[in-house]
Amino acid sequence: GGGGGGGGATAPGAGAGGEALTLGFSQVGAESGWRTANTKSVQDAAGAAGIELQFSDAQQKQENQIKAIRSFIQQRVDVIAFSPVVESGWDTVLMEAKRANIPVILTDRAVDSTDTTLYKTFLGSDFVEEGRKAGQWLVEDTAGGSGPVNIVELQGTTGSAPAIDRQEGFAETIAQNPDLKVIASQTGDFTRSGGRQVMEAFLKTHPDIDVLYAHNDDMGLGAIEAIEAAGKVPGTDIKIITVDAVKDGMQALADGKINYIVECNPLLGPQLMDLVKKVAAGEEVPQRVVTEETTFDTAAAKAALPSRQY
Amino acid sequence: MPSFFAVRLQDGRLYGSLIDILHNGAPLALAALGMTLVIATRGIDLSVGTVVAISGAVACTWIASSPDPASPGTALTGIGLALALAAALGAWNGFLVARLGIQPIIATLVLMTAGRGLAQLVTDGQIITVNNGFFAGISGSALLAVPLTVVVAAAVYALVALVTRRTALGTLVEAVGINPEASRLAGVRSQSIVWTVYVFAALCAAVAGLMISSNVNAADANNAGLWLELDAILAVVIGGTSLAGGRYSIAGTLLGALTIQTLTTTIYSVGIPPEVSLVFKALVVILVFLAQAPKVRALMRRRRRRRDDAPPPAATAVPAETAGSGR
Amino acid sequence: MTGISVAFGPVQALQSVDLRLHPGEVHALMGENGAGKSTLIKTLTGVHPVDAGEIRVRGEPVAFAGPAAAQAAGISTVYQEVNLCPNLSVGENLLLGREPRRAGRIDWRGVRRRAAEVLGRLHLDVDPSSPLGAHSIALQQLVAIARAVEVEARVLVLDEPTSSLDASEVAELFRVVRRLRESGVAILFVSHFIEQVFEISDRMTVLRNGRLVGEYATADISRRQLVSAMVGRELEVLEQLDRAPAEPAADAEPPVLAATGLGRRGAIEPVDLAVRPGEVVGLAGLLGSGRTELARLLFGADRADTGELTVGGRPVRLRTPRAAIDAGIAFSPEDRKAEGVVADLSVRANIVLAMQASRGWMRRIPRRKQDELARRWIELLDIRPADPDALLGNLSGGNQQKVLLARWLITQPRLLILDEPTRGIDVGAKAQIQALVAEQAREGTAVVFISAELDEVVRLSDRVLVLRDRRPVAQLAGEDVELDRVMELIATGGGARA
Amino acid sequence: MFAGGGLRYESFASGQVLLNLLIDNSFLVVLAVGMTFVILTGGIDLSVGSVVALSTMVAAALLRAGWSPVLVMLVVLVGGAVFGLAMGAVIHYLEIQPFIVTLAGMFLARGLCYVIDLESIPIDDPLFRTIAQTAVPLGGELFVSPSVLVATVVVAIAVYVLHLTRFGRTVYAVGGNPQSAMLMGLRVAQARVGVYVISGACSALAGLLFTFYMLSGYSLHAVGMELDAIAAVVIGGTLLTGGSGFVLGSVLGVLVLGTIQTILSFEGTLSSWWSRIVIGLLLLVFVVLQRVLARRGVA
Ligand SMILES: Nc1ncnc2c1ncn2[C@@H]1O[C@H](COP(=O)(O)OP(=O)(O)OP(=O)(O)O)[C@@H](O)[C@H]1O
Ligand SMILES: Nc1ncnc2c1ncn2[C@@H]1O[C@H](COP(=O)(O)OP(=O)(O)OP(=O)(O)O)[C@@H](O)[C@H]1O
Ligand SMILES: [Mg+2]
Ligand SMILES: [Mg+2]
Repeated sequence: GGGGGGGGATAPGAGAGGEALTLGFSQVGAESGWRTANTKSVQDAAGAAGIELQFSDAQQKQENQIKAIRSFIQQRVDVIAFSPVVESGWDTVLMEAKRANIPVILTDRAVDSTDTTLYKTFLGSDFVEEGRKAGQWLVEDTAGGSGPVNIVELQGTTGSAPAIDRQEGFAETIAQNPDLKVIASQTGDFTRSGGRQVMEAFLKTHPDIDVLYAHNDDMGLGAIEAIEAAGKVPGTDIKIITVDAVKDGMQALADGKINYIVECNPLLGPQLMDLVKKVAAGEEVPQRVVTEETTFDTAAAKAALPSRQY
Repeated sequence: MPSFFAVRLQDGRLYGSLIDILHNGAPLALAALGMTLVIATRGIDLSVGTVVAISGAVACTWIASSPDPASPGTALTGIGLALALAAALGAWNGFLVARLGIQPIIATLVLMTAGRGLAQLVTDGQIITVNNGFFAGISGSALLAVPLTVVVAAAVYALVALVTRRTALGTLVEAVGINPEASRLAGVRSQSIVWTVYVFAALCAAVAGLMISSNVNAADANNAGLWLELDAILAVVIGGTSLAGGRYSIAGTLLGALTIQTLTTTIYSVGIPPEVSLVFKALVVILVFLAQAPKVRALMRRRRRRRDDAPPPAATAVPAETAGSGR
Repeated sequence: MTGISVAFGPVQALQSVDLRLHPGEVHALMGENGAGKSTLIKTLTGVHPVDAGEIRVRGEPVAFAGPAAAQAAGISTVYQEVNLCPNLSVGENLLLGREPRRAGRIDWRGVRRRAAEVLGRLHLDVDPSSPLGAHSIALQQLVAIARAVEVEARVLVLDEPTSSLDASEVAELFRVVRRLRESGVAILFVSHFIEQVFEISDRMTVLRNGRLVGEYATADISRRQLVSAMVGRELEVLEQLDRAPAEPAADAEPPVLAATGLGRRGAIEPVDLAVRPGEVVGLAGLLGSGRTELARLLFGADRADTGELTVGGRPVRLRTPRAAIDAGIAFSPEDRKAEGVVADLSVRANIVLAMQASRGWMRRIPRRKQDELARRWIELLDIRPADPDALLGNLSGGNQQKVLLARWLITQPRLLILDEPTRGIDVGAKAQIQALVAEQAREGTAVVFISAELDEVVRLSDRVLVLRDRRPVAQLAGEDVELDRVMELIATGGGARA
Repeated sequence: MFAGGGLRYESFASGQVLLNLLIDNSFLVVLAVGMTFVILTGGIDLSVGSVVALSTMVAAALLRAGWSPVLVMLVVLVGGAVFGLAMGAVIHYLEIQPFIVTLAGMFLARGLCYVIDLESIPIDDPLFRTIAQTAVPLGGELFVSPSVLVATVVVAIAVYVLHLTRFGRTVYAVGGNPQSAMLMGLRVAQARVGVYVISGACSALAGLLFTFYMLSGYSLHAVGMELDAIAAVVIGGTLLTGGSGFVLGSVLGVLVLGTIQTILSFEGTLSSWWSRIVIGLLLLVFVVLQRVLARRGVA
């Protein structure tokens, strides 16, 4: 393996055969159900593939992630994978990894390094594309409709990559139809509470909301509570589009409270382990691997729900 | 044209922006109430936000994992568990501060850090959704058309006001905060008072946590109550209580909490873009404090004295100002 | 200073007061507790702004922005309560803000040398690098004086500098003051010790209730005239001063509190002491002789390393003040600012604090009862302003002391430990308090009485325990309790007991 | 604790791991130094984390706009100091509690980040990159980053100022008893405002070090870092009430926090929540340890 055995420093008690690969994985944190599912998928897949996993949680801090990667380098793991907290500022530490001959795989979020040799591949969703898919459904759904459509948007955490990209993709797509207008947009911090509180305020200041676009299911679910409290019927009076497709969201979709969900798949584990084995063996891998993702409407949700794991 | 001030009846419950402020402000008001007493003893409690998360996590996990997740009995047990655990956590803080003599900010930082992990451990990192009518009722039901959250918060305020007024607790808390050594020499059981206020603060936070998770019928261990401690401290200070301990004002804290919530709701309502909302919040906080600062008021008074001699108290100008910016 | 008026809200602390201070004189500022002496001084140095009036220094009108400006203009001040930084060393406190420097940085060796020099001038034997907070309030007071004397100022203001000092320190201080006077410094001096005032001052200004009564040359006025000028009427209580209210000790009764071998390492060596009901036991000794330490051990404020205590014949362990209070012991500490006053609470709340604490927070003393207690003791001790709602921190030093006494007297303790209860109290009130102590004793309370004023100790006590260098030296009882005898023991140690 | 780590993980106790502790925490050291000044006067500065973020943002944005890197550094440092000056002036002259003023400062600085740009801004200025990637050899295989040197100098200056200048002694006096300090005729205003200027400047400097570390500006950088700084100072033995404490203690506090992080990253099997719980517990261990030592010191 690429520079592996050099230090020979596998964690104590590894025991099982000298050839077990070690993967250092630095996770963003545990800030959402999506993220937890993502973590679990990675852990399970590593176990199944017989890869030893060094897991480190960065508590949403880039500096912690950099520290973790440095310590992976020191421990001379075979492959490093991480979900960057933020796009910028990875060059230094990635350079160190490169110097130590440890291949790096990005998951979930990209980095904006101009030097693409710093990492082997990027495995993850395309947030802009997710926004586009959400917008596309709305464009189609309202095609041939009469009069303006008032949209409110629940953004993710201000400044976070998914929030920026999902807003961008959505805005760019609905621009096709001049009737579609975002009349209010506010951050709900990706949380149910935030979604509920912001939606409550929207409902009071804008009596004529037709569509809600939420950057994740959780905010959408919170908003549903607010819509119901206001005496309106979610999914009917106000159409709801969200992103993620976690179990609770799918349930709401199946119940008709949400109209459309763009999937953002957290179960990257198996795909990641394949890539790990390949790069460790020195095989060529594509620069970009997009997660297999789909979209759901009510019927699809009903079908998918029983086998939904997260 | 909907008005910021319009209040109507909807499904037997008052409905309107003002009601939202009260309803959404109730958890903050409660957390700030506990914080007021802690601060009065020269302490500070950074763990309230974490306790919020723990109490929601414990209650929801209990309910969701019980064989009968929809029954009121399950909900009650869950609530009881959450409160009991919170009391224990408060006692833990009290132990570190009163017995071991660790500085409050760092003693409660321990729980602030570890507690969120504890909450995630309980929920296994998932958002636990519950479907329990009784539990949903904590925030969803109303008493005489007033949301239950508002009723509960008001009742706790009234109770604390009564207890601190009718018993000697208020005075003794202040004495401990103003001069701990003199209080000790006067025979005040400062240790048990300190324990009491930390336990009370944790209980308040737990109730706030139940409200927050009932509001969305889910427990979010990672985000529930995040940074709530800062808002609570801010509310206490807006209310005129000094962080140096000693004299405190319960009514002031209530006003402070409502001011903060009004500000938040206003930001959502008038459509201030998220990227400038923090700057806006900062400016309002600065303005509120400038208006309240005794120094500034003295200056204003001196200038005004020449013209007329009845300066309006600045504190009452606060809600008026924020309300005025709603349309 | 002419026509000075200062008001704190509704309280008119000073009204149109004049004060003239000449170079090379010691000028005494006299008045009862709360007359406005400290306020006048703080006005002079720019702590409080004046509402009306004018301050001139050498004919030039000035308005100091604060103590720093006053200091720069050559006015050096010792304020009433010790105002130093307990967290810093003695040496630093002496020189803070004017440390010797070399190449822009503080020359610590120079600081130590200079501090030792200044302390030496007042014949103080303390380690300049020890933290100030570890020392008794008396020593802190001396450090504050040393600090003020250290700058070669043109005006030296001393607000009750001698309140916790004993005779030898006072003598030392006066030596310094005389030397300064000779070199042309103007000295403003506040004290409630009439004798000291007559000993040192050249002229005096008398205030009453914030108003000027008059200016007198010390030589032209008798003690009696001075007191009536301060008080505003003839004062019979003065005559009572000479009456010794000593009651014969009832030897038969078991002691309220008995200590055998009570001691604490580094603070005080083992002491045997028994106090019987109705008995006043005085503790006599010099500054730092360990009186306060002993009192704190008796009250459980500090924990004893050795020895046993019995209360009413039963052995007890006093681990906390609370335990002592439950055993019927009360303790009024010497350092009232740090250990007694709860500044931001009202006079009423301060008076009932100890009583309330022992009842627990559940059983609040009814408001009516609180008012009644507060009113009665405000009247009895003549606390001014006679407003139970005033914040204690806003009262003058002497009045604060009275409130603290009231706090303990209303708990009707079996043993009352008073550490310097008359510190900073004016003549009239001092007599009142002495009478009160005597009366408490007559009613059966045991009293331990500490005062820097030996006179007072001797006059009040049935028995005197003399301490020296934190060791008990002797106990005197009955006829032996006599000023000369006590002084001799303090000075020589006697060698009688161990 | 460190020895324990060394026993448990083979490569833990190597010299470079120790140095990495410094490399990874140099910005926190600088922050803690500034915070020590503030806390010594009995104040507190909650804005430091946000000022760090703002500094990274301003630096990145100005570099993107083509400013010269040296000028950018100057602007950032002066900006931080001015920000601190404004807060200090409000605290002292308008007598508003430091907690609140700096909390408003925290909101303001973070808010300004968003106003500058929501997205992260990469830095590819050659000077910044060079500084970021330079390793200063210490002989053997050991090396440190330039940031460590900067932090060391800052600590040295702070020790000098606190112990050898009148300003420093006034800081202690004000913390011990502000009323007394005023009556003693000390320059209280200078000290009370000054510490916030220092803290502001230190935050900006820490922001620059952070920028070298990250080579990016981002509005969500350093969230909650003020708590780390305060914790470091308090673990280092400084009293929050003011008047007592040492800069070197704060440095030790930073190293304690860093060690906790390092232990965690070496224990690579902890789930996210167990990491948090372990951080809390280790924090507790250190705090209690410090408390016991302090008590023994007094007795
Ligand atoms: N900050 C303040 N706020 C309100 N009242 C005050 C304040 N300071 C002093 N006073 C009042 O002013 C009056 C004069 O007080 P001052 O301290 O000058 O008396 P004093 O003559 O020094 O008495 P003492 O001999 O007891 O020290 C008192 O009635 C006191 O209560
Ligand atoms: N922790 C300490 N470290 C150093 N010296 C101390 C400490 N505690 C007390 N002292 C010194 O011990 C001596 C005894 O103090 P104590 O207060 O009992 O004296 P005292 O007889 O009450 O005299 P006075 O109250 O008049 O100063 C004092 O000189 C004091 O400075
Ligand atoms: Mg006075
Ligand atoms: Mg004494």
